[in-house]
Amino acid sequence: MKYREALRAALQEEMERDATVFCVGEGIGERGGSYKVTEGLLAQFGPGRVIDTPLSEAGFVGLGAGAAIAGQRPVVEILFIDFLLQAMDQVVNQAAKYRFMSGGEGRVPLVVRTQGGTGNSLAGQHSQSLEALYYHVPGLKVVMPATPRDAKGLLKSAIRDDDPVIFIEHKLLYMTDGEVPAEDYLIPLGQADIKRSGSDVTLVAWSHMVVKSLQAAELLAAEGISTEVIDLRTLVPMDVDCVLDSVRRTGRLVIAQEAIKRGGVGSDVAAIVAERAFDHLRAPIVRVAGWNTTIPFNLGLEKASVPQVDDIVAGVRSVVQSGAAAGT
Amino acid sequence: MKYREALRAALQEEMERDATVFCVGEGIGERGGSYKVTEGLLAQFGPGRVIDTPLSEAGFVGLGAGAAIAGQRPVVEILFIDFLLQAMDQVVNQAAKYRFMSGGEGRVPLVVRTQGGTGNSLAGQHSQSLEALYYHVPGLKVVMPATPRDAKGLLKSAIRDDDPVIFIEHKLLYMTDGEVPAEDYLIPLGQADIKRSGSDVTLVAWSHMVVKSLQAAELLAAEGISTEVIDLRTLVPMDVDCVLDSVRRTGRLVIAQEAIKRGGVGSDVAAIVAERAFDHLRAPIVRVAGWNTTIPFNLGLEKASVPQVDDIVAGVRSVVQSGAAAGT
Amino acid sequence: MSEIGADLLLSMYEMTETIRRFEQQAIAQYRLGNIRGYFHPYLGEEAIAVGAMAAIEPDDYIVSTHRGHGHALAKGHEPRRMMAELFGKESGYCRGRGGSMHVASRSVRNLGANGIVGGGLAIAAGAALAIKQREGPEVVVAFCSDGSSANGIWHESMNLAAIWDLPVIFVLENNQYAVSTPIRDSARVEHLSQRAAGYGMPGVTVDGNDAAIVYGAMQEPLRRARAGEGPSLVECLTYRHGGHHVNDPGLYLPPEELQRWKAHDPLIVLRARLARAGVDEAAITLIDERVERLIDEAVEFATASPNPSVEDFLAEVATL
Amino acid sequence: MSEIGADLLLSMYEMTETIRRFEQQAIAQYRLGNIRGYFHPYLGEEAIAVGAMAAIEPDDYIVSTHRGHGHALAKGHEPRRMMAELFGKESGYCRGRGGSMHVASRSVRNLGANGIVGGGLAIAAGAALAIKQREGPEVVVAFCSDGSSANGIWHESMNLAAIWDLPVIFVLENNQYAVSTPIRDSARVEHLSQRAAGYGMPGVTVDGNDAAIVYGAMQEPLRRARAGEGPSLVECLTYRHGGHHVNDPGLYLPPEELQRWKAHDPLIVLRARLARAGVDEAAITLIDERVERLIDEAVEFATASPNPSVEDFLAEVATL
Ligand SMILES: Cc1ncc(C[n+]2csc(CCOP(=O)(O)OP(=O)(O)O)c2C)c(N)n1
Ligand SMILES: Cc1ncc(C[n+]2csc(CCOP(=O)(O)OP(=O)(O)O)c2C)c(N)n1
Ligand SMILES: [Mg+2]
Ligand SMILES: [Mg+2]
Repeated sequence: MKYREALRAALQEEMERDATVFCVGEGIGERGGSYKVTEGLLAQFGPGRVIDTPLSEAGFVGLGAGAAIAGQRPVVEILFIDFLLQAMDQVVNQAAKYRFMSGGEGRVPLVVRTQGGTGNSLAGQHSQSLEALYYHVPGLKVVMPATPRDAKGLLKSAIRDDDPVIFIEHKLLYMTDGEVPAEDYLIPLGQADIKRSGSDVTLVAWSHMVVKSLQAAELLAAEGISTEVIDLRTLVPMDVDCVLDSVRRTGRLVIAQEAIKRGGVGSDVAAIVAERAFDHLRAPIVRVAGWNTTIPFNLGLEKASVPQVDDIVAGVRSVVQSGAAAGT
Repeated sequence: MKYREALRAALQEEMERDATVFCVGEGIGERGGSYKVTEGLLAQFGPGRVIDTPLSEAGFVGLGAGAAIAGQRPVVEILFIDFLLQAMDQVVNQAAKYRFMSGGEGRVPLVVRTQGGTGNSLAGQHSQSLEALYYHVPGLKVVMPATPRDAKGLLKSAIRDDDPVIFIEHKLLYMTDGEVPAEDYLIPLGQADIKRSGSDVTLVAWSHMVVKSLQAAELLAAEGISTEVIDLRTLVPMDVDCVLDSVRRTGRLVIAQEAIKRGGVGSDVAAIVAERAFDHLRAPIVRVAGWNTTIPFNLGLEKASVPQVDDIVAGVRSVVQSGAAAGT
Repeated sequence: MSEIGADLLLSMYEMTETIRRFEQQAIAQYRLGNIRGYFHPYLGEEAIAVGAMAAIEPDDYIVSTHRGHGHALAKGHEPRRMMAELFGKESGYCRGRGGSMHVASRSVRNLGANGIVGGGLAIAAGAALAIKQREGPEVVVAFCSDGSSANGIWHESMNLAAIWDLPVIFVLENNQYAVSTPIRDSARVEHLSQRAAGYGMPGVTVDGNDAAIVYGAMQEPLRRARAGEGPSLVECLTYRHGGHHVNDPGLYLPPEELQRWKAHDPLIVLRARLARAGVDEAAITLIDERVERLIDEAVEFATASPNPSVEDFLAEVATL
Repeated sequence: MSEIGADLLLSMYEMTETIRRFEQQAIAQYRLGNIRGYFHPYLGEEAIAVGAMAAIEPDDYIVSTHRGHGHALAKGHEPRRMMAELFGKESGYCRGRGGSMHVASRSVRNLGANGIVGGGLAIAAGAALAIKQREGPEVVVAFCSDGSSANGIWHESMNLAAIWDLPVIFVLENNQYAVSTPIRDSARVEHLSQRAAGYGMPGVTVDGNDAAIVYGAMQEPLRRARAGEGPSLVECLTYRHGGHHVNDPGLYLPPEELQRWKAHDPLIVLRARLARAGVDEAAITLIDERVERLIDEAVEFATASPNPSVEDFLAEVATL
């Protein structure tokens, strides 16, 4: 099943199960959304639950929050995570804080589905990886699935969660294929997944970088380097124990992230490990991450601006070498 | 001179020097702004250069960007950094990217002055420390002065800079006093300042945390711990060398930050050091930071939600102890 | 307005007096240092909350503003737990975590005050959408301010409500200033209600200091909303009795303007209506005394209530 | 419109034909894989850019939209460097870093296309403020779309321009759809120009497929703006000749509607005007041939130009 079909199946199942679940966004009805995730839902659930909106990102994200507070379970689609910046006040000041500021009484079971990342020459305002912005905001959960199976199971959990969830897809993943269980299943928020076991080095990634990291691990294996690839899957809550356990075994950590390095989530992973598994570290922690630049339009420059498989391979190699020198 | 007077002096001098500099924001004219930074400027420069706005944060930040592109040097005041979220799209998608996306031809000499932080029981939407959000965005510079002297010298540099600068003050600093040189001076963006020298441990802070860190260092000195306090002053560009040099000398790093720990700028400082000065580290890197919570209204809870001097002291003590155990 | 009977006038009077006294006593507590942070008094604007709330049902929702004590009280919040919240106490509506700008309660269907001007508008539209999806009979009353009308979220929320025929009534409290900035410097239109036409919804401008007029102005919007005909904008003209918040002396308010509006105080207007309806002074005095006791008791309750426990807070936070 | 002479009609025709052929050729290059990313053709809407730009001076500024090739060409961008930008080449206006949605150039005072719908509106107001502060004679023409009118930034920008009498003219290109969503589902008002009244500025709705009418509609707004009397809104009705972008077949456009508008093609309208003005076919053929060469040469230039150097890019980035 394709990633986008898995997302669609999650929406469909949850909408069938729970009449309070509905979808709202630009062109998600008849047109089925820009990435065709919501295709067919209008026909099945009607215009009262699959709602096309004007270009009012702040308005309909806030509307989602209001509907959620009033008992519904909205799934708001924002075409590009870049546009979610227009709704930043609604996300951060309203949805994220409502539960706490109401003394715990109010709940905001809102899901904002959106997508980010490079890959299609869409230039600076349609290619950003902005998860770090939401990661820093108390009250939000942040989910970034890399496979069809995870996408389905996590979206269902996100919809059932009583807190606002920023659910970030990647434009290069929609057409990827993967096994999805036939039976009904959930993947709980907050569980990382070891996508490949290894013993020499821990490689942490999420979203599309998991795909590249697995390719890198394959190449590294050919060189005799055994790489453990951890897919965080949810950034908030983060499965810190999974990462710490792995680093305690391997003694080395590389983080692969598409977002720019400065202030990215990878820095947090590095900081957590430098704080809590310091004594197990045998090498510097390396972040393989995007350059400090607006994403360029030209395809060659775009590719150069974010990590490719080779960059990850080089990053892992560097810690294995330096670790060998320093540690053993 | 008080911090707010130093800011005012910077604005006044730059407006006198350069007719393209102007101020725009809510109630900055007759009323002199909520924190009285712009007091008197209307009388001196008139309503054409000291402009009161309606509550249109996105609109007048974007307007500032447009005026900057067209050759002016606007200083936009946003009452609370919390409200700047309404203008996030204008800051991130417009102002920050314009230079790059125009192939380098367009420049956006825009300063957004705003303030953040806890301390006055203003609750969740008026107390945030959000520098990490801007820190992660290519194309922006981020400045957070802790003293009147730095505030003046850095604001003048920010105004003369050709790129957009997010200039973040702290509500508890406006009334603080400090020496300010009589003569005209600039402090370049990108230079940290060692506010106190020390040899046992490096303590990195910025904005109001510098005040608390210096108090902590004083207490620690009484215990025989020599703490070097580095005030980053500008987060972007960051004076990484200053931090690395210090850590190479002390072997220990603590970061004190008011913002919540998860995804804060402190994580980046930790990650940079874990990557580039790993071999000099004698102890885990500790981040003393805000709890993962919306800022509460109640004063006791508010205080508990962000690091106090004691927390910094405890953080430093922990690395000195653990470093002693592990390293020597 | 002839259809408004003495009973309704009396109950509106009682609520107006309740808000008035609550604000006055809370300000006194602020001066004593028992209340901190931002406090935007509703003094002088009570007729809007009172008139609007008299017109709606308990199951209807409201969203409130940064100047929200009056909305909350009129919607049915207990003064004691309101006061406790302003004190930052555990017994407050938000357990001391929200304070003046964030008072909310499911029990009375107040979706919340807001520290962001205009911050509740899209939430109101969303709650109205929820009602529509559930085919409920309720409406949402979205209180908002003249200042909010310059903000993008005002525009987007009005428009979304209009295109989807959502059961929401935008009650715009035009007190003619945003802090010190007069609305005439922020909008080049005589009445903000004229903007309603741009969204294809009805808009009216009424005297917001007369609770009976506000009550009357709500009737057609309520009928429309409940009939599925969509939103309306009701602009209520009013004036603050002082500065923007309790620490603002409000010296920029022209003294004659302020005096003119003080002479048209919601309490004065209601008392005149009561007199015309033949209600005697004794009934009013009885109410005044009851309200006085209620608010005094609220202050006592707030004073006696404990602060939230720091340990509990940190334990909660650790699990977030 | 009788005052429009044959010369102006001919130059407007030449620019319309230039845009038309540029888009057609660029789409052909897209199909060949030489252009990538989002490409929103201006086909069918050329009369707006052409008419508006004919009315202004070279020193006036514009801001453009995601559908911005027509604005850029009409404002004076060279087709060759435009085409090179679409190809992502170093010789393009943005050195291949911006692409279709970000074309900008100081040389012709185009403040830029935008990938964010409505993203240029506040920038336009800001440039107009700069002009006002410098007491310059220029104006800013802010092109925007029907979809943008639902966005908060549209509201805030219109209002700020209005209250400060900024020299800006909002030219709203109402092509009646935002991708597949008809404007009637996004706004409950007959003409979007009616919203201008809410800001206290004049608003008109005109035929946006007739360059002469657009040209005429700009005159009073320009006079006002240059006289310091403030902004205006000019809504131009038009229609796309196809899908939203080159990969959208646009099947949701009702065929009769599309046919009706295609029959009212800006080129057809201008040719009819030229015929009425007595201009003979030969003059038009001459123009067509010149334009054909110009655009062919643009494609050649773009094709021959080198890609940006990755090393240079990484070196630049490292210093940012
Ligand atoms: C988006 C936003 N901008 C600015 C502020 C700061 N602020 C709080 S109240 C206020 C004035 C509001 O005036 P108005 O909206 O008319 O409401 P009023 O205080 O008159 O009831 C301002 C500027 C805010 N809270 N939110
Ligand atoms: C703020 C924002 N929301 C959504 C989009 C995605 N998007 C790009 S063009 C478009 C439709 C725009 O329609 P309209 O504004 O009428 O302009 P047109 O394409 O018809 O010229 C959408 C939804 C965007 N670019 N920016
Ligand atoms: Mg007001
Ligand atoms: Mg359109």
